[in-house]
Amino acid sequence: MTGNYLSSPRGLKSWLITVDHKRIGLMYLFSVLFAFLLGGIFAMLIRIELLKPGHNIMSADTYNRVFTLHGAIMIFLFIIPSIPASLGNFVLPLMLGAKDVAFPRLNLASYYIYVAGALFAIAAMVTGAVDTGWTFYTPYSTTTNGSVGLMTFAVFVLGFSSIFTGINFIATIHKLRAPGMGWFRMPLFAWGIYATAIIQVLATPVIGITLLLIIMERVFSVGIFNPQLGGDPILFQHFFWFYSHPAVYIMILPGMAIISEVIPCFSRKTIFGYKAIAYSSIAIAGVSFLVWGHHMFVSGQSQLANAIFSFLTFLVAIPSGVKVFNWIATMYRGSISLEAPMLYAISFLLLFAIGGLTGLFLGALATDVHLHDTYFVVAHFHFVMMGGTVMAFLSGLHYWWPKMFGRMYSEKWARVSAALIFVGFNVTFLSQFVLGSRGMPRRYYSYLDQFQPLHVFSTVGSWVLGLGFLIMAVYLWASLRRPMDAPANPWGATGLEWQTPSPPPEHNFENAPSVTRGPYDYSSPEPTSAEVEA
Amino acid sequence: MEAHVTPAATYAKVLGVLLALTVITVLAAGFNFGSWNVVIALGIATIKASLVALFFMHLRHDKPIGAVIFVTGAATLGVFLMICMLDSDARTESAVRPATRDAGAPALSVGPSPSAPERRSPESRRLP
Amino acid sequence: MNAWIRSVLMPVQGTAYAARVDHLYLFLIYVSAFFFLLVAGLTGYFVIRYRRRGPSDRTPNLTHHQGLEAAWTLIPLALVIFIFFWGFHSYMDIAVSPADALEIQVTAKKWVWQFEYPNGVRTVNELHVPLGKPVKLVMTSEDVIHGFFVPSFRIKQDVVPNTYTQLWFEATVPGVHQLECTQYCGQGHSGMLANIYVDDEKKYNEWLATGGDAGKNMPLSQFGAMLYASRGCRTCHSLDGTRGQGPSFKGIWGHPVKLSDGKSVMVDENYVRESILLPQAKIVASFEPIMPTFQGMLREREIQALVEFVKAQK
Amino acid sequence: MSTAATPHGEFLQHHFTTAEQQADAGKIGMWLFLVTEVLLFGGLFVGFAIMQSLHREAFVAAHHQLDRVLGFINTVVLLTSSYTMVMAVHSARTDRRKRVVVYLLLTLICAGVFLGIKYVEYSHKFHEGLLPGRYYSHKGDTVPGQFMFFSFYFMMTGLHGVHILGGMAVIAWVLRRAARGDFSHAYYTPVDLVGLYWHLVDLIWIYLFPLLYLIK
Repeated sequence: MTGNYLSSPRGLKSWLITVDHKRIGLMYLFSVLFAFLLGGIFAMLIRIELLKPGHNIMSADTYNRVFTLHGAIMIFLFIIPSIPASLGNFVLPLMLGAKDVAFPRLNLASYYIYVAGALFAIAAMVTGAVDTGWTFYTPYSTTTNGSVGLMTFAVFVLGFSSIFTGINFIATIHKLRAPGMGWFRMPLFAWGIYATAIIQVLATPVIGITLLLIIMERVFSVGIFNPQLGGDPILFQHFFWFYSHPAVYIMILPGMAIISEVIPCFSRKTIFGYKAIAYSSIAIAGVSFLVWGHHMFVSGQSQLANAIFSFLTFLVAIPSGVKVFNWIATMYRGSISLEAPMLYAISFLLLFAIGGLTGLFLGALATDVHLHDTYFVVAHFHFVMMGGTVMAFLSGLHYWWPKMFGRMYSEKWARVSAALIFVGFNVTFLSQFVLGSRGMPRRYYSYLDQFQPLHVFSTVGSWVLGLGFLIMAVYLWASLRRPMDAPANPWGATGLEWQTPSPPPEHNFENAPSVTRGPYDYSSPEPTSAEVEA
Repeated sequence: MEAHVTPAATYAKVLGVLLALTVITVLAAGFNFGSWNVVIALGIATIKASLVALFFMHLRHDKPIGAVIFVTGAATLGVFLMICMLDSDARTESAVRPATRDAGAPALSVGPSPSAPERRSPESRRLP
Repeated sequence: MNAWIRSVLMPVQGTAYAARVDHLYLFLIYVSAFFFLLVAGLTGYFVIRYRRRGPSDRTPNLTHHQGLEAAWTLIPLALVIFIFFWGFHSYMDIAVSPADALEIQVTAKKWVWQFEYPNGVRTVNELHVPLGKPVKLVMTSEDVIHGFFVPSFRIKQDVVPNTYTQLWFEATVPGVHQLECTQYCGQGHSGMLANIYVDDEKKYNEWLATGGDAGKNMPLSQFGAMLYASRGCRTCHSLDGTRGQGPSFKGIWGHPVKLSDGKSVMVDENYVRESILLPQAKIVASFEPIMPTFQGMLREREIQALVEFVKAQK
Repeated sequence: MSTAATPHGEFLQHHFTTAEQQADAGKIGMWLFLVTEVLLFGGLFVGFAIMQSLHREAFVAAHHQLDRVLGFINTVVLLTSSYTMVMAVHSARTDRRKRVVVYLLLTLICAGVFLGIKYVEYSHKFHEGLLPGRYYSHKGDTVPGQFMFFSFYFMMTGLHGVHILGGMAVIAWVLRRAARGDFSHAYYTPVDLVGLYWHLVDLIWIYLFPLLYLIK
């Protein structure tokens, strides 16, 4: 056996110019984790400032910048690239039995464009920052001071990174599946990534042009979004949400994709309703383009559009519900063990259920009018994004960690941290549903005294949450200092990525695999979906 | 690699049709067809675009995946355009807009303006 | 049970419409509770009942079940369509205002609410409405987008520059209700609050006839303190020396302040008065010229009261 | 795995098995990229459509400032360049290597002419004070709001012009490779993909021309 991908070829330069999807995946992983840390620090600062009404640790002006940076960093630098570009990059070609993605150099370009975008964002941060909120609503964003131009340009650049990843994955899934792997023998992770990539390709260019228009508006006063010049600020919201609503599915679909891998593995049972889960991913991608107007129910959008968008919004609940029921049915009569990946998967199920169900309140017109722009929306969004995507990301991270680094982590500490994160998360955000229902608007620097007890509750929750992540950082770091002892297939999983050593060799497989059976063949005597040809 | 190689003469014919359609669209712009003006201009443009896509971009004889991707993209744009138009029309029909201040060169101050026109003097607030 | 849930989760029902919204809200609470318990219950039960007993566990090869899958697709579909119609139906109640509604003009700007009544009375950050009468608000903004939100009425509408948006309600609970800005609008966003006073018609008419001169019988400094809180001064000018969007009032009286053009000016009656009416005339160094003018919105006695109030901030 | 089994295996990357697989992947990638271009321009088209419906008279009045003849000539030039581009691809497929070079060169020249005419148009507009947004200083407007037409005119033709420039760069790149003799019926993916991109740039102009120059 030749060396693994981590050690050969050697040297920093070999990493910087690598076109190996595994290495690019790792570089993405560490970059998004750094972004997560940065966004997380801003989140903690927000919660501390909100401990009591009025000035605590920062001025209103600083607060506005901090919550904007929290949102922009978490969304554009962390959660959009998190699963697809890091875990997806690493795992997808392995799962398909391919040697690499279709366009390895484009993949590397995507990473460096991400880095460039991040540098622009940091430049925006240090040159006056941005106080618009991550939504950049006009005319506020076109009239306020600060580095709005630089920040929007950063997001524009990051969009290209996302588009290139999407193009790469679609071409890879179409053309590089191992011999014998038909569309319906693909792991569901690949289906989820495929649906995600469709949205990345179709929606991202629109945010690109929207942000360019903001820059144009600031530099030239072109007028399109400026009400004083005959433009239409509500049109900006259409432009923005045409991308940003599908974008939340760019964030959640890969999470769902991970859950579809982890639950069968730790239940040691065939996935229930494979085709339903696969098609529901595509259905979500399709419907996601038709519901953006539910962000605009009180914006002054026409009532006709409100009615249409409300109806279409409810349709998107169905494929999500189908997935949840299928995952639960997969556990029925399984052989369930609760290692860290499965703990996070179960956290995902419970928290995503709450996130999804509270979406019903926001889809229905009458209740949305009351709850719009309140903490209820903040809580709903965090349940779906953090309770959903981040839990799934952590599940996938723990699931594939041995594959990526060839080392196991401390299972005991992983469980402690999973428990702390679950409890801390609920304390932080369940209270915000109540705050929102009672009329606490979002993006408030200060608030009425009556809301204080729940804010204190929420802030204390954020400390528990932070402690959970701190523990995770420690035991994951510690695992990297251990000898490489992870077996090729520590969880007894099917799927081609487990048929190669941990960590995999430079070109993924010693021998090109071919597939003769469906995925998730856990019910057969031999837990393997593929035979490796000699 | 693809079985079908389009003869060079076909490309020349397509170019001829494209040029002819360009002349037609300019000529048509000389007449006023009322609300049909836009439909005619964009209709001709769409015919031209289809010719370019089908022949020059080989969608007619290539594997269908390219066409599927392209049509999906165009349809997405169509949805975007239609819903934005629908909402814009519905809003402008129902709403009365305050006078647009877009005469000539754009006014640039958008922030809170110190010279906000006064609607009433303080005295007039008191009723008899 | 219902009343208890409502009292924990929702503010007072200040309109009949609020009660209708709360019906749907409660229904959704029950639906959510049901499905959440279903998901959590099944997950918990399966995790315990089917826990791994050993490496040789065998599991059945259950791949799909058409009846089950149809059920969990179609039943939720029917349910969400039902919810859509319910939400839409209730929403139509506030979509169109009654023809006989009392019309009040609302102008939002950073970071105050201005109201103008049919007889020309104008108020800042306080809206007076009669009890049990439909009130229609015609709203526009002078700068960025703001959001008009009254939690106890369950109504909300963005206020957009260069466009009139509308909103109507019929208050059924007398007393003070909170109005909040819900569309992020900058530094003073969280201070852009106002009170809505719901009074019976007689009291409302009396108030309207006197032009809302509430401080008529108050001593000047006390009246000034009230205006400081109600007219939005508080949003930007602190009393304890904290730097806000505008200079703090603490200890400025009788001292010179440095202006942005390098000159300085003595804080006296004339300077404070000028700063209220022509705020752009003299800007204190290191502050932005962002204060809106109050010309035409304050009575002479109100200005005097505010001057007295500033004078009192040692 | 051996790459020597196919002719021109030197262009087959290690992670593909056959040249056809590589070419197909390239095409899928290119079409996806073109779709992103369609939606990027699409945003401007949607903005134009809505602003035009809100300020119809201003837009009609403003568009009279454009020179239809120059617009027409540019359309002809661009359509012709599309033809020469497709002939370059055709020549590569039929192994006429010299012609590939000639047709690519012709395409490049057409692109240059297009930009030259655009330069004439732009400098005329600048001279008249028909500049985007706040720099608009044209005298004698009859309808208020005409500046917004020119905001869109410059954004749309400007973005399109940037794409022409990008197209010229990649055409020059395949031209160099064609001159080196890289392309044949077995391997012509780069010419093919650059061709697809160039036709898309043409296709966008096909819509821009009537929308900007001929609206009523």
